[in-house]
Amino acid sequence: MKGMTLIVKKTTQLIAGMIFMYGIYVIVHGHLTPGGGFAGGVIIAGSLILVTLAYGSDFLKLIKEEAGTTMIESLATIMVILIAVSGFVFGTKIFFNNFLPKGIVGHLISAGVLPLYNIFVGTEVAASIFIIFLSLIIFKEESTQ
Amino acid sequence: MELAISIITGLMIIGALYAIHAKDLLSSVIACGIVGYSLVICFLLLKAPDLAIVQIVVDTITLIIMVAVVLDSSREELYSKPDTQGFITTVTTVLLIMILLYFFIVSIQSLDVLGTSSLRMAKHYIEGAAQKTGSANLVTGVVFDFRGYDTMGEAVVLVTAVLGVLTILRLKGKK
Amino acid sequence: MNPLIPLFVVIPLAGAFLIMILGRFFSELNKYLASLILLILVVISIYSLINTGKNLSLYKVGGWEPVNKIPIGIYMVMDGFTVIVLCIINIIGFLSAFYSIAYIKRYTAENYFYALFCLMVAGMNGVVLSGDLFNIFVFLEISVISAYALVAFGVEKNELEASFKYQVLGGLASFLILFGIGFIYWKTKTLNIADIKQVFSSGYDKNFYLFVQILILSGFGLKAAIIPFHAWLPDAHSSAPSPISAMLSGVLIKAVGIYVIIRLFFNMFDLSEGMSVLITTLGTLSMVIGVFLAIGQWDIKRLLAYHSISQMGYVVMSVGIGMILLSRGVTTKIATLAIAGGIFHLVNHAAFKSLLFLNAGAIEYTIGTRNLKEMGGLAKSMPATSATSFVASMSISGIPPFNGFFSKLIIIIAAIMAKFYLLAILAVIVSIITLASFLKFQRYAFYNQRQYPKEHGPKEVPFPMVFSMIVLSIVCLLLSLLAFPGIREAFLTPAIDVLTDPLKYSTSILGQ
Amino acid sequence: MIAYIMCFILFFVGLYGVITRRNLVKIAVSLSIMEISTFLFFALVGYIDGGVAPIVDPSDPVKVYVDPLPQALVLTAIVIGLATTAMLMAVIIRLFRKYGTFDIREIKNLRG
Repeated sequence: MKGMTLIVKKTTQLIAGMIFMYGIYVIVHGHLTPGGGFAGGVIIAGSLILVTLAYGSDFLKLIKEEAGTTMIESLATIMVILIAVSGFVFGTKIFFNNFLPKGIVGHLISAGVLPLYNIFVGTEVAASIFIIFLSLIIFKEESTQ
Repeated sequence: MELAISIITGLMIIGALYAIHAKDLLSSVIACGIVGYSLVICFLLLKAPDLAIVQIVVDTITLIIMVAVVLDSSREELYSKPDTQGFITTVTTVLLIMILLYFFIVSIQSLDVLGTSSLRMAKHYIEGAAQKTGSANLVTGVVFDFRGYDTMGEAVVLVTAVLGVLTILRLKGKK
Repeated sequence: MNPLIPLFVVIPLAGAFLIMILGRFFSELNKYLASLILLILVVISIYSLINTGKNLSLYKVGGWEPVNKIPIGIYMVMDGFTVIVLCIINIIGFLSAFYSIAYIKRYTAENYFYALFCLMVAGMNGVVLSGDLFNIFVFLEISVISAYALVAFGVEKNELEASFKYQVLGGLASFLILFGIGFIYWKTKTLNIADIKQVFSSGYDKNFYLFVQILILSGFGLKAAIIPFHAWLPDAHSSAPSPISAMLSGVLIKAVGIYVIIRLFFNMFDLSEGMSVLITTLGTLSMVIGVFLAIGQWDIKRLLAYHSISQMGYVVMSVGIGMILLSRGVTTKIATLAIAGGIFHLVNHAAFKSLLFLNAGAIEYTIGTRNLKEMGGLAKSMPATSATSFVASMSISGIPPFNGFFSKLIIIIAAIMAKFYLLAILAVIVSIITLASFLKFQRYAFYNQRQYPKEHGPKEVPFPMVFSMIVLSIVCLLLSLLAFPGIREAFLTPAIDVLTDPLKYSTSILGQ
Repeated sequence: MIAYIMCFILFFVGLYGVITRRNLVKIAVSLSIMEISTFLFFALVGYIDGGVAPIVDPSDPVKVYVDPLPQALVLTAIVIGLATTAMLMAVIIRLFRKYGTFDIREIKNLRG
């Protein structure tokens, strides 16, 4: 897949980073403002997709590696399960227990494990969606060869 | 409120009908995307900002994937000359839908009208939720704490879909 | 709070991700890891089968205690019926995974296969254990999405087409179910099955109730491939790799279809005679039409797939008879017998139908075709496959002393005692046609004479495949013991008690 | 009630598309329309007149909030819908490469 024109590339350079930062903001403030792991994760994936579309996949030199691509999101999901199980082990022996101290409502560091869930779910969602998109592109390139 | 929602839904129905009948697949896909974007307005009117954010980004991604697939293959809608089998299918479907719609209208008469919902399970999510979960955003509180198990399932669904897409898009199945 | 319950979901999920991560570095590890994980699950499920008995154990995820007797968290419930289905899922899952060690070598990307396999098992365990409507939906999606991918695992024309059909009909079913859940939430404002029963017991509108029941029945009926909704089943089950066909046919349509229908219609809705008659009719139709569609098939796996529809028809019909009797409020004893027959047949069908699919896979593995006309004389060269498939064929057609005979006998006796003579006669006729169909299978596959080229002659399949088939055939023989008094009371009766007593489930959950 | 009825009509428009269309992409589009109507239905069920979005402001308590539970359910369902759509599109592009057409009448290796 070829990239787009210079104007598009320059604009993308300016915008993509900001979109990425906004995604992180949405994830981190998930327990205070609307949004959260899912919304933020999809926004991050969107910024990555934007870069890919603007610069084209030739730029990225994509090669399909058999099992490598699912590494990050497997790790992130296993972290979610680990937090769930850690509630099981450290907390009151209950699966999915919110065992950390709750803090003060409205502060950034509050709500126990919720921000951690948000972060890991966000990572997982971003990785998953980007992989779905990439695998479609890679398939297109491989099958046209 | 109800009127506004109804008007937007009516527009969505028109968009959906266009999406189903369009001659060009690209316009069909984009019409479907527009229906999705109208849903965002409905969510905002219904006081669901979380849903609005998620829907607007997810709809964009879906649109990108669909457009990528359509542009990659063929944009032409199939040429279909009116045949009896298709006509019979259409008529039966429309009749079935009429019957179901009537049945639906009859069956919802006893339920709460829009805006007068009383709470049972969710009452305890709202009362003292900030103390129970420590989260100011009640939806996040519900999603990750009261129903965290569902959310884990949902994350797993996404991983499953990724694995499925990677599986389906292998070039060679057998060695 | 029974700490074992979440393990059924957590172990296979963690296993799937471990396979994805470790499989990258150790390419040989994944297959044994998958079998090991499922073996652990088998041990836990048999342990819980022995321990549960008549108790109903509960797990409140997140530790959210009910407020004013209204549950606010998600509940996981384990009772007599659940453990039986859990045992089926995990035992068949283990044997299929072990069988795959040899079978799936011919495909690429084994990592994905085993990871998706574990996810499918996790999804089914989650559906079976869940006590919450929306949670059932989420885990159902996990299991069916992995099933869509596994059906298309060969990525050839047939596989993709079958997967597409399955996805469209499955998607339709999912939205019907979701709409049904929305309706129930609209009325009751709760999602817990026991609590919904509680709310409905204080009165409801009849039209609304009927509409919801029809939405739920058509949604889960599509997943279970009951007859007007069966279009995807023969394609999907015949195109998938054989261990997956065994899982789909032996377990998936039961765990996400029949089990949920039985659970919701007995424990969440009030039984009504109209709905029971509808369910019985659908079951009878599946039973009869399925077997007639199966007669003309020459592709082994398609033939088996149509027989799946027919045999599930037996289960639904028998449970439906029980529902009719219970809704009339008389003769509870016969109702108990009919439901027992249905559940017993469900267990038996899981055993013999997965065995048959594994046999079909072994034949395909050896001679590379599924067409009955192109095979023959395999009895000499493949003794283990031949013997085990004989056991399975006799079981499915209801020949004593194999397990299928006893369950069909119970179903027929129950139908006669309930004065549904027509249904009893139909059951007998369908059983005879099944026998004829499987005699055809036996004769063409194993006993006809046929010359194969010398150097590519058929040989017995590798050890993991033989092991799985032999274990399943022993299970087929052992399951007939369930019909006898003493053993029946220990395993089947608790399952039936949960279903027949309309208020027991909800009161014992809300009481804890 | 009219909003619910419109929402249900949207659902049926999707159902009509799934049953009558012969184009694979049109079927996928119809399924996603059904999905959208389901989400709208859940959001309607959770709405309360005069309620505010379910975000607690510690400085200004005691208000009527709309029901957060259906919103949480839709949040889950949206992502599940994305997953199913992605799978469906993957199969569709694969089928197109095999057959060279989107016509479901020509994709019938399996009788059935």
